[in-house]
Amino acid sequence: MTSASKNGRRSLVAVAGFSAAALAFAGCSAGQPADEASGSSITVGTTDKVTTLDPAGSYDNGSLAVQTQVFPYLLNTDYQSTDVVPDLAESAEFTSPTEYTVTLPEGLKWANGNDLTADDVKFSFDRQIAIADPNGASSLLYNLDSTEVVDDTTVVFHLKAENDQVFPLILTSFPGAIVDDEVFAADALTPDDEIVAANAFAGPYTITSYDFNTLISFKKNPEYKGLLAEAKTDTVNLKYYAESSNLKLDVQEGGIDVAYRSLSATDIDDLKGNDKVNVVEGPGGEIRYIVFNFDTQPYGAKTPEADPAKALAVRQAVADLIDRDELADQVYKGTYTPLYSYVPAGLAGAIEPLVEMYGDGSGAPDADKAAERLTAAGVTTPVELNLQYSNDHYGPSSADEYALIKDQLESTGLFTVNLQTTEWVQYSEDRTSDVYPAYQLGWFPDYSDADNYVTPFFLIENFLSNHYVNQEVNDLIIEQASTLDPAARTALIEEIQQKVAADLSTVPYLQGAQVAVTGTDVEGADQTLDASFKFRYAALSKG
Amino acid sequence: MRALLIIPTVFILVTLVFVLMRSTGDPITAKLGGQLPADQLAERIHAAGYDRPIIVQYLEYLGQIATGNFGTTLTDNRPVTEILVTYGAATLELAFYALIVAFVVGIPFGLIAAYFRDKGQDASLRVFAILCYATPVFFSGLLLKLVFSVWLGWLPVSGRASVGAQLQMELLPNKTGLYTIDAIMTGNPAVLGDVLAHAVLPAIALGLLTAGVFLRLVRTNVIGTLSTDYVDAARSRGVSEYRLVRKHAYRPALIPIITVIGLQIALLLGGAVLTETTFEWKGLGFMLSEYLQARDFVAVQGIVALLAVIVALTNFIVDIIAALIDPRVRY
Amino acid sequence: MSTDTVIQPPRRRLRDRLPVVHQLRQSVGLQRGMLVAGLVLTGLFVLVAIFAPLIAPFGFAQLRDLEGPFGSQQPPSADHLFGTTVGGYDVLSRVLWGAQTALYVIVIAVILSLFAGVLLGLVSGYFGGWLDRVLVVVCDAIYAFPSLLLAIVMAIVISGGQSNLWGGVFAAAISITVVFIPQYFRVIRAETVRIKAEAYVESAKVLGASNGRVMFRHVLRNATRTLPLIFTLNASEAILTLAGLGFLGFGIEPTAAAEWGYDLNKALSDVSSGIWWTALYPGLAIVLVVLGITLVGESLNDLADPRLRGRRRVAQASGTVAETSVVPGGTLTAGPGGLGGLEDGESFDEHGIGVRS
Amino acid sequence: MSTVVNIERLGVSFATDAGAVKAVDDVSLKVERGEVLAIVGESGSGKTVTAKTILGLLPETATTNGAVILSNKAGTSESDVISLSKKQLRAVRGTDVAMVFQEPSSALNPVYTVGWQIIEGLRAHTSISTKDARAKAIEILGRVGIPDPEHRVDHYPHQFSGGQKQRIVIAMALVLDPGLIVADEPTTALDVTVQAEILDLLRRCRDEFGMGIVLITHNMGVVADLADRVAVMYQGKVVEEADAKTLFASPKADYTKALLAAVPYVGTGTASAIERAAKRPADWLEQAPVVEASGLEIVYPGRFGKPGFQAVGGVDFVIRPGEVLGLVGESGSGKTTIGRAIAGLTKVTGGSLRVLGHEMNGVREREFRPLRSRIGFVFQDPASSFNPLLTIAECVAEPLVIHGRASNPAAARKRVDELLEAVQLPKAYGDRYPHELSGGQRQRASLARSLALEPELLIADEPTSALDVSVQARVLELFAELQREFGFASLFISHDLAVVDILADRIAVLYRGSLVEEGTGAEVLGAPKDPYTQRLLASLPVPDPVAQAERREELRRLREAV
Repeated sequence: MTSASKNGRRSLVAVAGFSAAALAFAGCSAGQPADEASGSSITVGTTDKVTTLDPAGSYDNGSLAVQTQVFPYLLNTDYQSTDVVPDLAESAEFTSPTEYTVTLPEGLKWANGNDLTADDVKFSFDRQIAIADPNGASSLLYNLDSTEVVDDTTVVFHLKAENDQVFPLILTSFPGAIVDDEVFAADALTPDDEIVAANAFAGPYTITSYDFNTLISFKKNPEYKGLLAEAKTDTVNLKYYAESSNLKLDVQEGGIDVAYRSLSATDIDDLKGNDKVNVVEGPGGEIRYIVFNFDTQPYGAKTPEADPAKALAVRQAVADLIDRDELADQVYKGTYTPLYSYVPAGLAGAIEPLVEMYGDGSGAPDADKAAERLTAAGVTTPVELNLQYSNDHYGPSSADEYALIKDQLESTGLFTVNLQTTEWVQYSEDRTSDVYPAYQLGWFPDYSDADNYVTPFFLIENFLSNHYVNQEVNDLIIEQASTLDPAARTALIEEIQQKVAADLSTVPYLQGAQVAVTGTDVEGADQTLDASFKFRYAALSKG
Repeated sequence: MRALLIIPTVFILVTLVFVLMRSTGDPITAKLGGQLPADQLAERIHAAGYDRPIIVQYLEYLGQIATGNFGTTLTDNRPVTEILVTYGAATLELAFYALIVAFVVGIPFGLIAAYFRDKGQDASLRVFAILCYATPVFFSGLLLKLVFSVWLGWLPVSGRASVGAQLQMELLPNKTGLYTIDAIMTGNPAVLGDVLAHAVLPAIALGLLTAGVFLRLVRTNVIGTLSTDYVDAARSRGVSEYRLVRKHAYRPALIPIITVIGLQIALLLGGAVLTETTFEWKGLGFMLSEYLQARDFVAVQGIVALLAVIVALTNFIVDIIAALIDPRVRY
Repeated sequence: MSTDTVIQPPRRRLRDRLPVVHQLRQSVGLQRGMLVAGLVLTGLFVLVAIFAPLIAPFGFAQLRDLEGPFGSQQPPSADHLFGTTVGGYDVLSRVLWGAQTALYVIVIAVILSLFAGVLLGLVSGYFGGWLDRVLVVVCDAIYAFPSLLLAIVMAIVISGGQSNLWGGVFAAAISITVVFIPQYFRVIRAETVRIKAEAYVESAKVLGASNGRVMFRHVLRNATRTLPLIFTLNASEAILTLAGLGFLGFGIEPTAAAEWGYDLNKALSDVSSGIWWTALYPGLAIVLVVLGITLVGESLNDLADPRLRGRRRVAQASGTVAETSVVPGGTLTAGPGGLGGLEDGESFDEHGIGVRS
Repeated sequence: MSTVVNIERLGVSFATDAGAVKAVDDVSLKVERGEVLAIVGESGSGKTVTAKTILGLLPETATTNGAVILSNKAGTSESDVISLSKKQLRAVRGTDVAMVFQEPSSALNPVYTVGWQIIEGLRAHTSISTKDARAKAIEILGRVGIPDPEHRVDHYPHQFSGGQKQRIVIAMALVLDPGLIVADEPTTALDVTVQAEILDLLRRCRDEFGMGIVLITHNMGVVADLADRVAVMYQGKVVEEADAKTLFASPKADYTKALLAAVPYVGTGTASAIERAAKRPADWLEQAPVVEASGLEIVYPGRFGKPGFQAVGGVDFVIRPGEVLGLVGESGSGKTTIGRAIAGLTKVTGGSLRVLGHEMNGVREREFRPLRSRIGFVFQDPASSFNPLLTIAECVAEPLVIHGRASNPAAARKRVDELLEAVQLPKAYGDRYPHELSGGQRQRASLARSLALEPELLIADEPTSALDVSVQARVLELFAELQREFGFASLFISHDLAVVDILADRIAVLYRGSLVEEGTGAEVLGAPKDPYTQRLLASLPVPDPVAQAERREELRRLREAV
């Protein structure tokens, strides 16, 4: 019999042996797995994903985060500032209502030694329009007619509409990246590996090793002559994560130096209490709001009991009842802050009309006021409201967020909310075909300016397609886009916000804060967390 | 011959997946649904041709496959063959380590359970097997991470290698994507140690799940063959009980066991989406769930076709091994 | 001359004929222990599922009560025995209501796959020929099919925008069903092929019975003797797949129904911040229920198979002598319920499904 | 001669689902060295349990008392098997006592070579080098008569015939040349011709190697052929023990007398066949035959290109109304295939087969169905010929319901009761389940079912071969009575000439798919012309040691002649 247990023991020994060997290796590896590259090195972790390096083929933040570090932009905003100033360019201004002239300094070089001239600029914009990739951002160049090269260092952009104040901002964002015409293809997307191999970079950093959506290694670019100060760290490694809890554990255990973008509220709340890491916050560009479909919402235009006044009263009652503080604290634990206007705090022209107009006047909910409004308009309560949200596109906490909103509306007895959710792709198709009377939506800015928070939403033909028609607001928006004088433009933007707040096409309620978690020995994160919403590695330093 | 079934199996699967994918939206809406107004979205969808009737798109896709062009993925613009190789390598490595654990734990303990039938050891091993099988892998993975990396700090939390190790492996000209082999090629033992350390927890989590299945399988089948006449005959000739289990009952019991083990291997090679997500092990399983959500038709079809080939090939190999074990099939 | 004395066998009491009770009295020693443990756990699960509305202190989507909101991630306390989740729900209520959802999914998934799988297996096994080969190829193909894709498709097609309880339950159930049908198909087909060669089926054919009559009156009832075992194994896989779908974000929407996999997914980030109770209890619930059901399934499998069944060691040379041995065919082989069992039937093999690993 | 094994007051009982059952009660037996003790009895008599106790091979659920004193090979020491520890028991098995099993095909491990399995026995007891072990294996294979042992030692079990497999099982028992061999129904699974060879081999073991043999069997012919002394067991007790000759000549216990009377003695049946022939009406020969086969061929299709297997190659025979044709042949002779072809269960591929005036070659089920009510079929295995989930009444009522003679089983119950009475089964059995009946009772019910529609033709495929001798005798009597009463024509298929002789008017002998001999019982058994028939007849053992000894000589002469 003993031989039987011997066999049993032999297999137990085998299992123990396997794990012991692994542990032994782990022991010696937990130290320095590899000799450190010369000079300082920082590792950043994120859960974003890159679509492609080629600026003509991407329109998402994951790709922009990498492109900002390695490609030159004609114009840019400095740390902690919102005004657009030349970056690669020497000067840039309207030389005529429809001509925007940009001059480049002499002798600019790509990291691979090729000359960086006006030809590169024209090439970059022409290919954006020529390729018009389904995932690309070519639609932002709606106002660009043609690009003309005057000489090696001067480029003139011929625009369709006059005095377009938005165009300079677009040059700082997605389609504004300048690429090397000797490496990139003119009429097709260039694969990432070719770009890295050709070292076609001219930003603060270049890419030395590229493992798609797993690990990217950046090296300081000595040729960089842009707006930002010289990069403080030689090597920056960017590590990609699938699960936010793994990102949190790595930054907490010191496996990585910086964690930026999409840690869950619980993670951040826990890390705030942990003295091994610093939690750094900055103004966020992301906003969350509820959209009302004017046709199908309660008392909507296309419903049997259509009545604009009652419909407005319903929207106003909802605006009265939403408790933004409770949402921000209980669900998002401070990673989102209450938002009382259409333009997020931190941008020029942002005011807070909803504070005085709805709720108790100081931002808190007011059940009685809502009840008054509804009875005044003759609305029988409780109002039946179908509210739709997406459970996967806007992060994991949407479900808890909307369960709380449903609770807030229903606890006053004024509403019975029928909460629904659908998988994202179907959600996007249904919302534009009038399936949902009221639904959740979010917004990531294309460029950090108030225009990007009104133009897409409140023109007659708009992104929401929720049948909100206000000619006056429509004209104001078009006017502000071409108003040269900043003060006059700001006044226009404030007026637009007042008017839409009265109509309540959407009810904004949360603004996302930018959060970065860094080791205690890392500085510069607070400097780059600004209204530009670009996390620039050049500002980071360690030790 | 089951080998010939590879073609119809793959064909059925790809068609099924093709129709289902096309009927649930398109990649453009998935990526830019929250950014572009409806008309621009419709314009781009029309330009990309996703609004054409499914039959037309299907015939076009078959044309591409026929010419060996598996196409490039729609959401990250990479050739399908490349993603199959890079993520397939990760899944292969995870499956390899998991199978080591599964074989080392599953088979011997199955034999012991069969030997000590209906005694204490048998009952405890059977409950252990059911627990391995019953615990969701992301739950057990989580507990393993908490105990071994967060509290004890012996092992890394997740991922396939630490940043430093990965960088060294990136420099290799002939990088295979199998980190263990790459680590050996770098010649730096610390890198190999790092890669192995990263593999321990996922291997145990996934390995135990499969070990639970192997253990119950071996136990039932060996007990089955233990009560056959030829084992009784051997017993009547004085062969020891232990040798009866290990030799006389084990080999004939292997025939039914091999077929199920083959299937388990195929499923492991198909990628374990839950384990891969829990441990940051970007393999076929994880990427399939990502591409599915992004409605990347081309990528999903490529992965499913590969899965089908893997399952069919494994069945084929299992037939050969069964023939090796069972002389009746061979002659 | 050993004449055939007329012996009146005891009419089998009804109590004996109930499937599980009969096995329970038959089992012995450790197998009885496992069967009892399994039955206790499964019984508990079913009871909790049925009486969830009464037992659970709060509704599954209740965020506040008279004294105000529960607050998120509160540790276990007097009024919240299992604490509260990140969304502010009461964990204990979610676990109890979750049992109800799990039971719905099991019942629907198994019923949908049971009929289709058994019928296909019966017809394919009985008639054989090209129909049989085609169905076998399709079944093998299904193994490689990502049931995750089906979960997404079903989540959209069925709920069609609504995410109520039934939409979610059916979506999960159907995506599990597709993988279960081949399992039922394979086992019933093997049983049909085996039974088709039995003498009583051939005698029915000789008598001129129609194919339909032979299939349903003779073959089907005998082929479905192994179903309780498959039913239990599929029930446990249904729960594990539901948890898998929940983990990947395709579970049922929290305000529509409580679902363990979904809660577990939400609780992952909690655990790494030291909040253990939100993950521990749903996880434990899944493990205990699957353990219970599988124990019952495994014990049923052992008891149905005489080779695996242990018997009470008889007291020293006791027992009535010759009376029963007159029945030729000997005392060793016969026993109530006939020889039956799985001796030669295909031993039920295990296949994991994609979403479970 | 010293005693090899001495069983004193042995008692064995088992735990079954229906409580404790005593299989062996107070049995005492002795076997001398070089002597064959046959233990004979019907199933359930406890003979196999007694044998297994000698090797301690009883399952855990068994408890034993009394003593089994086994002396070792050299006769130097003795040990009581029952009280041995597992380790000591192992040492005894193979060296002092070895066992030969009934089913040769399942007693050999399919996945190991025969050589390896023999060496296993050696390695379990002696530390012998593989080279010597292999040589010993080859030598022992040669001794048991396996041709070309050097190569065959590396072959696998499925590459041997039934007879050869049994020789290998015996070789495995002999390899350590034990003092005692326990042979449990060694020849039951074999064909008659092969059985004779195996009995010769066992005789050599006794004579050349001086071993004691305990022979377990229910076949009195085998006992007469090989046994020195006989012990008859019934319901767990030894009712009589005596040397072979006196037991057969003058049995004392009633049970033994009844057993010997029930054993069919080949040749005794021809008288009744002649008397039946006499009563035939004059124009009987001209009546249209019920079944007429001319050049009948049946080929089973091979799979994926493997050639088909020809089961029946060109057979001609005729069955006239009311006549019983006995179809005799060994396994693989095609007899069952012909039976199934007549019943429409197997496709006819060549020649012609007319059943009740209907051509079966290219038959379509729809046309043939109405004819089915005029054909009855009785299957071989009583255990599986009834649907376990239906009661006997429902099964017997099946033909009546199918052919519309009754709307449902309940309506047919009156007719069913009559049928049960006809086959001497009490009406009350109708409410029982098949597993609650004995083998014999089930076979009677099967007869009742086949006669429900008063068929003109009844096909019986080895109806009694799975039954005990005494039960078989009564079922055959019943069959004859029913045949006289209903007057159906019948094809009686069997491998046992003695059984066929009792019932058949004419006998047809099949060998590998072709008809080698046909004629009345007297012609075929009295003066067989074909050599195969002669060998078949000669190798069939008769329950009379004296007569059996002469027949053995005659068989040896035949073997030299061929």
